[in-house]
Amino acid sequence: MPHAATLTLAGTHVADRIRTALPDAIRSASADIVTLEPASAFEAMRFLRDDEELDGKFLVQMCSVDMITHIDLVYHFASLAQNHIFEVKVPADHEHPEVPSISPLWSGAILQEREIYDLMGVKFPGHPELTRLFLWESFPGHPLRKDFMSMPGGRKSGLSQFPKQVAGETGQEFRPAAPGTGE
Amino acid sequence: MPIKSEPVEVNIGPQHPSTHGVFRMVAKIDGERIVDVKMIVGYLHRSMEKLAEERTFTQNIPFTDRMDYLAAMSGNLGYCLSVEKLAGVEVPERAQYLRVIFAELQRVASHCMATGAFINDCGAWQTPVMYAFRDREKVLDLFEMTCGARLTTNYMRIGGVAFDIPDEFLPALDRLINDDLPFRFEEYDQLLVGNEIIMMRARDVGMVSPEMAINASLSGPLLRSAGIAWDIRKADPYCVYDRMQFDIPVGYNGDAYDRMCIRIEEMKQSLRIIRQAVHDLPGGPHKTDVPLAIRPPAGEAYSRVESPKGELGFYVVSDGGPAPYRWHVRAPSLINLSVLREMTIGKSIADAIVTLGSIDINVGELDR
Amino acid sequence: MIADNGIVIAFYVLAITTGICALMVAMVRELIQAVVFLALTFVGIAGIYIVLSADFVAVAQVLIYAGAVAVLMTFAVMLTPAADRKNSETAFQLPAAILAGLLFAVVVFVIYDTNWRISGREAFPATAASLGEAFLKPFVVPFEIASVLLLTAMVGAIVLTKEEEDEGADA
Amino acid sequence: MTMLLSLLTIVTDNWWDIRDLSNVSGAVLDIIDDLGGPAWLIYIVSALLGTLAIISFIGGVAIINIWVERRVVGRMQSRLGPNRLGPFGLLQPIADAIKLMQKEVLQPKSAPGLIFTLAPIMFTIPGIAMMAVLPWGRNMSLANVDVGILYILGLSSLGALAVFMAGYSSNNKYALFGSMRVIAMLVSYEIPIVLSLLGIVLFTGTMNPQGIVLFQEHYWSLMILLQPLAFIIYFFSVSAELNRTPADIAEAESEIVGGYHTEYSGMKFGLFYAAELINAVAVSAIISTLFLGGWWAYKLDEIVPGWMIYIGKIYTVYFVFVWTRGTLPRFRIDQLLAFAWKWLTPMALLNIVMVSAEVTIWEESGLSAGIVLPIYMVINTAAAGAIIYAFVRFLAPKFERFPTQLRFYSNIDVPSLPAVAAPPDRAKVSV
Amino acid sequence: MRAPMPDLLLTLALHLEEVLVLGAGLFALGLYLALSKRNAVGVLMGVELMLNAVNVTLLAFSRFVVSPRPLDGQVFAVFVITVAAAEAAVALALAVAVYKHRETVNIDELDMLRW
Repeated sequence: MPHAATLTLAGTHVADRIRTALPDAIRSASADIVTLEPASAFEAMRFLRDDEELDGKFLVQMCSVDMITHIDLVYHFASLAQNHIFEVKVPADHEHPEVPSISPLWSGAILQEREIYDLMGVKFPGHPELTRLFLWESFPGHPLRKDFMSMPGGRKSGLSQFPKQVAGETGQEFRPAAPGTGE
Repeated sequence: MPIKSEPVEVNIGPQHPSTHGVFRMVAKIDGERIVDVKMIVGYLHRSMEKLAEERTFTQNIPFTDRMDYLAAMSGNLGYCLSVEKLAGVEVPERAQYLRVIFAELQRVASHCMATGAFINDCGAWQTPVMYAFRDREKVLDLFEMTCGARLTTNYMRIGGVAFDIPDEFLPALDRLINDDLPFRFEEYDQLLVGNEIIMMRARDVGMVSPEMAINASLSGPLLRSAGIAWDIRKADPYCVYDRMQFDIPVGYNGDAYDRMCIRIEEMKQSLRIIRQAVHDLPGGPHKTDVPLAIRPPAGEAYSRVESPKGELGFYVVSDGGPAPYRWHVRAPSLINLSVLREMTIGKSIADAIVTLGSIDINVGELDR
Repeated sequence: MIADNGIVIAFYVLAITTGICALMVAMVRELIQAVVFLALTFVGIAGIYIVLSADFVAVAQVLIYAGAVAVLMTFAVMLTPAADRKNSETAFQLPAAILAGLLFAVVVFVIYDTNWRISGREAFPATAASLGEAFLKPFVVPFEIASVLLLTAMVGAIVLTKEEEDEGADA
Repeated sequence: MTMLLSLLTIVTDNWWDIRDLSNVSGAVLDIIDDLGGPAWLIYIVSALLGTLAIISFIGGVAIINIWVERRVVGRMQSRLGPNRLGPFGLLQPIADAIKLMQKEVLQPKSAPGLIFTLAPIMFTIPGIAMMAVLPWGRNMSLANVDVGILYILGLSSLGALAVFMAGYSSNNKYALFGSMRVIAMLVSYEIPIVLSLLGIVLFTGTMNPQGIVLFQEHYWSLMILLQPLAFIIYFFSVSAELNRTPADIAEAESEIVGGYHTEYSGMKFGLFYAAELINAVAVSAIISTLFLGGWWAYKLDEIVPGWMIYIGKIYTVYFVFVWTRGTLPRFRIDQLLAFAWKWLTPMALLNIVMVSAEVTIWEESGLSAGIVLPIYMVINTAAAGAIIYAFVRFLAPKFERFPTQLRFYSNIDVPSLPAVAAPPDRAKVSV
Repeated sequence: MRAPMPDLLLTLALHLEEVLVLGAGLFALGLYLALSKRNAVGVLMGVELMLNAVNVTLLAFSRFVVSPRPLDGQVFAVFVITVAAAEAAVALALAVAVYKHRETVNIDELDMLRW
């Protein structure tokens, strides 16, 4: 019987439940937040999706937060059948953020991971087509990072120099690169 | 041995009569059949999530109008709820009822638009859109009466609503929900739900199975059409929805036709909610006094509302300052599109257009 | 001999247009354009039929050739997408041109050399009814055979293009 | 000078004689004859007069119908329609035409210019030429062609070729899609059109439109009453061939932008736009001639001029076209083709069998028309109803999962789904 | 009072020979197309043009030449049209069928039957 109103599962409860199957998957757990080890995050997510008690079949949302020292990926999972929701975080390195893609588990994550890749620059190994979602391929930098302003081509104070051409891997063009569309 | 043919790539959008904004679908077509669909979004990207980090919590409310400009009230409401949750603001009763009234009116307006545009995508020559606009205009008149704006309302505030309703509002609302709209919705029932051509066009088109729907994080009418009775207003009641009596219409087949019926039915349920809310509308203040530059304590909050498009969620992280440290929008328009490819491959172009229309995306919200 | 000025002028206009269109069929570089010009040629020939006071045949010509055969040909071109769509010639172009020119010369010579038995007949009155009589009385056997032929052709065309596995050909 | 004077006299003497406009033109020809004009001059003048009349009517119709269509559809869509320019917005189409003429005519660089230019012209001609064989009054027909119906059929198939030319030469994918759809439609819908008209030819024994009107006058019975099934089939097929909703797949705006005329602009587009209206009027005229009695309307044509009755009928039919356009959504192409092959063609064949049996019975029994025709009317109407009911009953699409009504839940209810619901592998999604 | 109007135009006449020359020209052109075109559809176009030329000739004879049953030429023309339509359908079906196996309809590449 589902709860009358959505129950927010305590982080410790979720962590304990995950530990029963994957003892090493939890990095830390508090009342609100469960932080997973990035290395075993994929397995842990698979577990919390298929587990009967956690039942996180519904990926409510995923997003990323730039915490300066690292980048947090925030996942909210819900069980529609039991009507509860819980939150899981996966930290990633700030310089070269890489988190295993969960799109093999939830197809709803495909677009959201592309968005995060686009705006935050987190790479998702295992994603079927990891391309930028909103911005064009040669857009310099990732806008949602706190240090976007100091990124190559990032906007400094003053508007005059925004479309500044930058050399290097970001490319020279500011034209939207349309993948796969003819001329 | 089938005739060998070479697939053709066709750009549906961004300038196309039926893409509901600057949305682009690159369809690879073999004859009339779609082999592959690639969607390209971002033409309306305004980087709101970044911009919000430089503005105070209150200054961010107008952004939520400009996201889903067809359902500005729902956006306002969802955002204010998240900040209130973060800051622990009490909202007065009257404001809660007013929020419910306006959110439901907004649902009517948005669903009118969605239904009209959907039938237009089915090929009816502008007539349904005009009919739907006619009804939507009446709702927008009420918005204008209350907050001066029709589309980008900017009505909700952290801790309540911006203005109390004017004196002439309630009689006008009463006329609308008791005289005008019920008659109109009956008309929709007769003209659309029983229409054989619409059945032929929309039945078994854009199918979603319940498993697929949950796996792809669908929400709103798309999820309900797959046979899952899930509505945030019931599951996680916000404002005073837990005091309202209403039903969740749920389809069987998960096709475009079910979604259209669900939208029409939801409009009727919205009227039901509005009637109850008007009946119970208490007096009192319409707003809690909250400092304009509110500084919620450091922390994070995720709150969600049932917008006409689906589950509209706001994830706010505060570092104790006057501006959000991070502001993320769970945009139903974007996430509902995850299944577009599965829904359209193997169907014809006409089906793809109908499918896209039945998902009811809003590019402002999709691209943010 | 037709001594009606209007009809003579009509004949020459039509003949020249038809001839130009027919030449264009041979000259244009795209196969589809050739089909379009062929359709125009058919329409022009229908006009010549009218000049020859064969109104039923003319209308049937427009209906069948311009309407059906030309459309069939566009279909054939469209159904063979990977094939070459150029209206190009084989190595036989020169011999074919010479042969056709010789044939034309011979036939023209024969035409002007023969002593035709010209009747001074007036233009036929409406021909549809008398054609119907002719089909169902003296020519009834060929007529029936023609209908069987059409049926056979239809069945044959379907069989030839039928796909082995019935996958529901899309139109 | 004398010629002009007597021409004036004739016209002024006969100004009241609007019942049959051919009297006026006949008078003009008489003058030429009196003045000793040669036969070819009379021939040319009479042809010119008739052509001028038809073309000016068509031109006027194209102008007026833009206004009619927009106003009527506007009324159906609960808005006003054009109402700014002139009284009731009557000058709007003229303003539109001026705007279109001023526009730059764009042409795709790689388009074969001749075909691209020829297509709108070729699209316009059949509609105008069709009007030539239709009778406007007892003596008013430009060309009393004996094979009129075949002529109409032949011309109507030319329009599709023009559409194909436009679509192919535009060098645009949408345009090509539109024209391919047109060809598929043409091949399918030509058959029910021909077969439904065949029933009329069988019954009246003539292919002359004037003859068919005279048949209806002689036997005092409208063809729509005698052959309702043929009328229904013809109406559906022809609205499909006209590219009007519910069958406007060739220019399906919401799917393939503009279809075959996506790349056209300026007056070339204007020609397409006008030709669509002209074709609609031409088809309305054919329907009113063949099924609704043309210029004849029981006793009414003795009081009102026949051509006025005729125009009234044309616009009645045209209104129905506009009505369907303002009301119905569009079919999908496979549904339309299936409709032609599975519904209309068998129905038309049944109709022919029925009609030929009736003709034979009528001829063999030697009964008078006064007895036979009313019986046929009743029988045919009943048979049409029965056949359509049977088709709907047995051929209407059935959906695999039937429940159409929604369920209502007052609480959330989520079925417990299988634990492993992996998303479909995107690489493996096959057609 | 009839004053005869002077005839301004020359009196033209159309003879059988001119129509026959047109027919011959179309036939020759059709022959050229049928022999020289590379695409099977082009060849078919030539054949259709030849059949049309024959029809022109038939109708010309029917119109001009002395005959007890002058309408027979038109009857023949109708039969020719019928047969041509059937032939076009079958030939195009053949082209499509060949295309399905060989992915070409160029006749100089279709040399399965070569000796």
